[in-house]
Amino acid sequence: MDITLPILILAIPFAMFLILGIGGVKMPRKLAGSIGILANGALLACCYTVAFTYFFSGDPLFIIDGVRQQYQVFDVTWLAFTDRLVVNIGFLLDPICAMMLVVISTISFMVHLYSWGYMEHEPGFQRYYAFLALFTFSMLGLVVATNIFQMYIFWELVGVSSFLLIGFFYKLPSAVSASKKAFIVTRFADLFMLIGILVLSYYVAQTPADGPLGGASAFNFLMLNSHPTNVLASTLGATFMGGSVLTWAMILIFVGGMGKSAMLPLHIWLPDAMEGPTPVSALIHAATMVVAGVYLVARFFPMYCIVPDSLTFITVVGAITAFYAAVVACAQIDIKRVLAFSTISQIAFMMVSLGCAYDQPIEGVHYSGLGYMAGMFHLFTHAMFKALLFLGAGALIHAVHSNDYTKMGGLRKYMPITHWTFLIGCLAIAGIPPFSGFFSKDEMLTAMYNRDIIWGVWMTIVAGLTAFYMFRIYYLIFWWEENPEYKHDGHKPHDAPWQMSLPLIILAAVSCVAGFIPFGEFVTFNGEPYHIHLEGWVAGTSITVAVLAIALATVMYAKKNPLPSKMRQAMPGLWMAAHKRFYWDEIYMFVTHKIIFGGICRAIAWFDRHIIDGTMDALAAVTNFCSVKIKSFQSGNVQAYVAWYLLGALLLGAITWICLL
Amino acid sequence: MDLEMLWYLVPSVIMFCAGVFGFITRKNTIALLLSLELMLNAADLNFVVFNRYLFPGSMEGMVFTLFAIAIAAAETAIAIAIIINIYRAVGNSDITSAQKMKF
Amino acid sequence: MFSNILIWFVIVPVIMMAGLALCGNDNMKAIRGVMVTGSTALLAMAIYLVVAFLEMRSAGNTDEMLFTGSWIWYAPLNIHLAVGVDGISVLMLLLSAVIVFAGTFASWKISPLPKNFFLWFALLSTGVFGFFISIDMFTMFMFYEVALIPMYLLIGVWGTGRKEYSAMKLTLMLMGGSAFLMLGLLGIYWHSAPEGGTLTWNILEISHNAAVDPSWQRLLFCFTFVGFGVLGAMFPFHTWSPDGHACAPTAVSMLHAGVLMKLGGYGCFRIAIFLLPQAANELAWIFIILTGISVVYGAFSACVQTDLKYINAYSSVSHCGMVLFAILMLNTTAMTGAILQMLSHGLMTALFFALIGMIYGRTHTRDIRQMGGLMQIMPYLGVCYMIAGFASLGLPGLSGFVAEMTIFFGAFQDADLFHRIFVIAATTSIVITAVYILRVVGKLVLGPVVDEHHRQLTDASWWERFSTVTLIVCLAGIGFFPNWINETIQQSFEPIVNVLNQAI
Amino acid sequence: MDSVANIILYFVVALCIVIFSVLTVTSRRILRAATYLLFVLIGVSVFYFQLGYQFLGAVQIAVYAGGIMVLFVFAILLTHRPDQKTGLLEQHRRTVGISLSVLSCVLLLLALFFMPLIGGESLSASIAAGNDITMHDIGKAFTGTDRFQYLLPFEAVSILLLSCIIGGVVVARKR
Repeated sequence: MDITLPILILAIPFAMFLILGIGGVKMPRKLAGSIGILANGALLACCYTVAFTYFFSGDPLFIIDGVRQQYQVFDVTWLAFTDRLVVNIGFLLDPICAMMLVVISTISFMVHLYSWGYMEHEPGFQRYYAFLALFTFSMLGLVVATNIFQMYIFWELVGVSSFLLIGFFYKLPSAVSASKKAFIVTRFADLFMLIGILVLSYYVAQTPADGPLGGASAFNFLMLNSHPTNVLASTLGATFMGGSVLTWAMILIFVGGMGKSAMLPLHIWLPDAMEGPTPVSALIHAATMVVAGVYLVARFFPMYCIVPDSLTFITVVGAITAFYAAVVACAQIDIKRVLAFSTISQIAFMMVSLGCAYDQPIEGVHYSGLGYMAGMFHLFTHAMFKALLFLGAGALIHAVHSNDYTKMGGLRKYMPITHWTFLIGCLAIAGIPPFSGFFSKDEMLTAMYNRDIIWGVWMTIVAGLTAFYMFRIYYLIFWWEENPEYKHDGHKPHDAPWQMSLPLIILAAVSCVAGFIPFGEFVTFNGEPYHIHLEGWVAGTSITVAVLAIALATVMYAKKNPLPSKMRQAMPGLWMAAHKRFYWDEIYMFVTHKIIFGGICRAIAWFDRHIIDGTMDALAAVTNFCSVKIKSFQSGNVQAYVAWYLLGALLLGAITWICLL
Repeated sequence: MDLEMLWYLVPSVIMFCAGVFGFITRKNTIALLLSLELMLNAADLNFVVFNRYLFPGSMEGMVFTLFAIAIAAAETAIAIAIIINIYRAVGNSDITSAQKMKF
Repeated sequence: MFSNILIWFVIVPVIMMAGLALCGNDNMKAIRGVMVTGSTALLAMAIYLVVAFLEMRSAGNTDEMLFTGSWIWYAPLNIHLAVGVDGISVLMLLLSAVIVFAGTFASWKISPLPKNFFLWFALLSTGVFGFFISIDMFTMFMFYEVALIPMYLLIGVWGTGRKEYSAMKLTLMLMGGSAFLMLGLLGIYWHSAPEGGTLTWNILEISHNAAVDPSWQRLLFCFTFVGFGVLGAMFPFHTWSPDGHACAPTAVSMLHAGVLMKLGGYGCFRIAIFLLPQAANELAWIFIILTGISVVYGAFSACVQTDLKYINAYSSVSHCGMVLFAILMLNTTAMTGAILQMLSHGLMTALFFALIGMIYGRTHTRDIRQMGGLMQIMPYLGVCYMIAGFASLGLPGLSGFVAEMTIFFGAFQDADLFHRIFVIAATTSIVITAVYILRVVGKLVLGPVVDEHHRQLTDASWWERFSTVTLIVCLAGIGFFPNWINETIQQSFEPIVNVLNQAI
Repeated sequence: MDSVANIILYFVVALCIVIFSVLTVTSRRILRAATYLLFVLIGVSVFYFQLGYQFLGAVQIAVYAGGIMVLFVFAILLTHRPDQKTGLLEQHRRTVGISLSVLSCVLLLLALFFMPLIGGESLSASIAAGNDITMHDIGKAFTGTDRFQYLLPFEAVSILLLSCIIGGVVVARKR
């Protein structure tokens, strides 16, 4: 395959970053914006061409006998630690990568376009586009990574672009602290990922150079994924605290994914990250970066399968997170926070789905890897409708100048486009056919029921909660009671300009039809096509639950009524706890500020200044003290000198004599 | 009865110790110088005596004494010049009054 | 003698000093002219040297040291002026040249006594260059001392704050270190001829003869490692670093943190480990503990400091601790990482100190509580500070990441529990580094403007831009294309690691 | 076997030296102390003569007794009233001085008497063993550069004396 397009995919956004980052200050904002959007359009074309070529060309590089192949377009050495541990930078083309290329470039383009309207009056417009380009570059580099280390490199880069974009309004202390929090929490998770990579690569590099794991790179996905048993064998049965070393390595690597994908207990940064501009939330914190954890697990799926304990871990973490986030989302006021927790919940859904995709036949039916396909499908659909919801929220915030639903209400009359697109998004995420979310969620639930009925029931409840809280904010924003302030002239909210509405309409259209894509034909865990068919009872259950939840939301929130506040008063503790996100932030604040900063850091700094430095100063003081004492011998009194001299001479003489005797 | 080397060394020792005593206890700078001359002479005498008894064939001890005498003369001259200066400055020649240049 | 390019690295600074001596006391044009010409010449020579070195290597020259030369200096003690470079010293020379170059521009408006400042500055660089070209322990030590002494005056006269105290503390502690070092070097010298041959100071000869008696090696290893370790800010001998850096003028901080602290790390492997391999294998654990503590301890200390320079000084303790830590892992990869870390830390800290100097020159405070929102006032400096910060916390694409990763992957090759624990402890420093860097960036660069008077301040001038851009380009250069440097260093470590492996 | 006259001379001179040196340092009238010192110096020169170093004895009398003592006397006359007694130091200083000097004297004498000394033969034998030192020999010793010749120290001393003269003039000059 020609490598021009893959190189362009990485080069265009990076070049944009440099051009807009260095030269942007001197550019008029219109120029900078149009350069950004045009370049992104070119990028979109490249990505679509590559993905299209991969899926439909039928080239034997990509598909052999109906089985999709993984293909390294290029893979060049970047840094060689040892003969075996070589870091390459490359471009791996396979189904999930091609799918991600489509998702990233689409959402990125939508966001670029949308920002043209949304960010029009913000200072630093050029900088904003530069950062978007940097993010796009890093995210594309992450998904095309040929090896875990390349992924780690771009993993860090998306972290920093996320930091820069969350802190875009850098004059606001809240934005600065949110960006710091996001970076440090994900960095903390990345530490575990790094240790995981260290462990994994250490054992792989220990294998014989001519074995199946030989060759230059112990990081390579293709090599590791095609020989998971050899990798397991390379650890020679080494165990640590009851688990095999490989299990630990894979769990540690997954912890990195937990950080990026905001799984419990590392989720605390994502709600705060909503301080960033809303289009950024749509791009990074809903559609692309936060699914990096899911992508990581999918990318390493054969390796996770070889150590099923790690998949169980993923499932448990995902299930707890999904439920937790769904409950919290029911009690948030800030609409972006609701969407953030909804994102956490949905990503956790994908995680559970991946965790349940373990290749295991049940009752004779081979559901191998259904969860994998379903998780990826949901990743795809979720990216579309969640970006839609965020961009819709952005349009609302743009109109109302507030993030809280208490300042909204009854907006459907004023903002019809936003209303309808938002409704489509809500229906999609609630899992109502024929919108896209229904199909992907149904497949996921099927996979979970197949794995274990507990996961199925648990996640069905989460799905019900999802439908409830989404329609809760939908009603509170668009129905409920009209905010009296709208009556005043000049405050009348209205639909956003076309740059913002167009992406909403496109994404809404995609959300309507994406469910009919035969996704199983394109992405499965082993490349063989899988024909999606609806499991009747699963679909029935989930639709019933969703409809019931929507009905409950309608009863409670469609019109202004005292029911919600009654419920709130009925369970004040629960509501407060959920509203405060079960006090996770407070716990973290306590641990970081009181224990780490106040305890460890201050203690060490004190120790350094007083004990270590004090010792040095004390040495100097002792020397000084002694010299002051000795100084008085040098009195300038010659007679005293003679006396001392004589005494010394006498002593020496006496000693000599005694020795001679 | 022979005049042995020891015989000459004993007065020399007493001279030296008298000089030491004088140097430590006297207050007057000229007295200090006198004590110094005593000690120097004791040392000179020793040089000569050792030269005579131990190395009668050579004359290094004597030559050394000659130099010592010359240098003692120079030293005394300068010292007395300084003492007179001190006297001019403070009105007496006590060593306790010449402490301004200490440190 | 003068046909050897290496000698010119010492001669050029001396010529610079002579030129400065001829300048008028306040003739800034002439002084700057001399300094810029000299430092540009040094930079050009260093680049030429790197290119020539790589050409010779690729032409198949596999000698341990290239460009060697040796001239007798004091025959009775067999002291030579022996020079030679391998890949590591070549890169260190390049680093020094870059930092001297950037330092010249960073101290464009130094006052008072500009001429004397640059005189001492040139003397300092003489010492630094001399150290890196030497392969004779005696001249190495001599140049080391030459580099240390000007520091006292440079801090004591041109510094800020408690400068006399800090200058004295720095000088005394480093001198204390070099006393140990002297003992160690003398010991190696006296044991340099096992079968009664001529005693020698030449590093290569001593190593080829495998000369030093194993029973003596332990003591000498401790002496030399501690001696160089003091300069490398090894715990608990690091406290000169915060005070010294805090009080030093900009260019001196740059050169000191950027190059002089690297002398410590360089000496550690070039002398302590290369010449005393048995002891290195046996006793590395002691120093692994100390340097491991340095890494984490420096990072934690940096978290609560409020003075910008203190933060960077503690950060240097952490990063330089990482250098020594990696060297002690005694394998090629980790040691390569150590050199990369030296280069990276040198450039990055130089950039940091340059920026802090520029900010201090405007706001007249280094307390982060009294500043804020500099991005709105001086965006250029703010952006540069963020880049330096990202380099420090190991962002891919800048050199810090490459260095740290090489160290971690190298250090992880030792499979026993002791090493594992310390490696994992050391990796945590990347999180703590992120914490304190972002704390400063968030407070200083971002956020609201704290002091309204600061709004009148100006952004960087052209020479400041020039100085910072030079450093940033180098940082990004290593970060983007690390492999050629990596290979050059790895090649040079082969003989050292071979010696170590034979000594087990 | 030394002649009785020599022995008697020795005892007289030794007694003289011991008594006058003690008097020199104990007398509180400085001019008297100087006079006692003169006697000691003359006694020492007698010893030199007795030991066979006539030139040295002569130099001792000429330089010390003749030159230095005159300087002392001048200085004393310049800085003291005729009946002036010199002041005393504090008591403890004198105690220290006495004890130290007595102690060292005892120690040295003990050492002299109890340590084995070589060269115990008589004075006459020693004088007989050496050559007569003529002025010629001394002159040669001071004007050559060979082994046992002292041109360099001699010149050095002459420069020292010159500088001493200049120094004396400069220091004592009225400002």
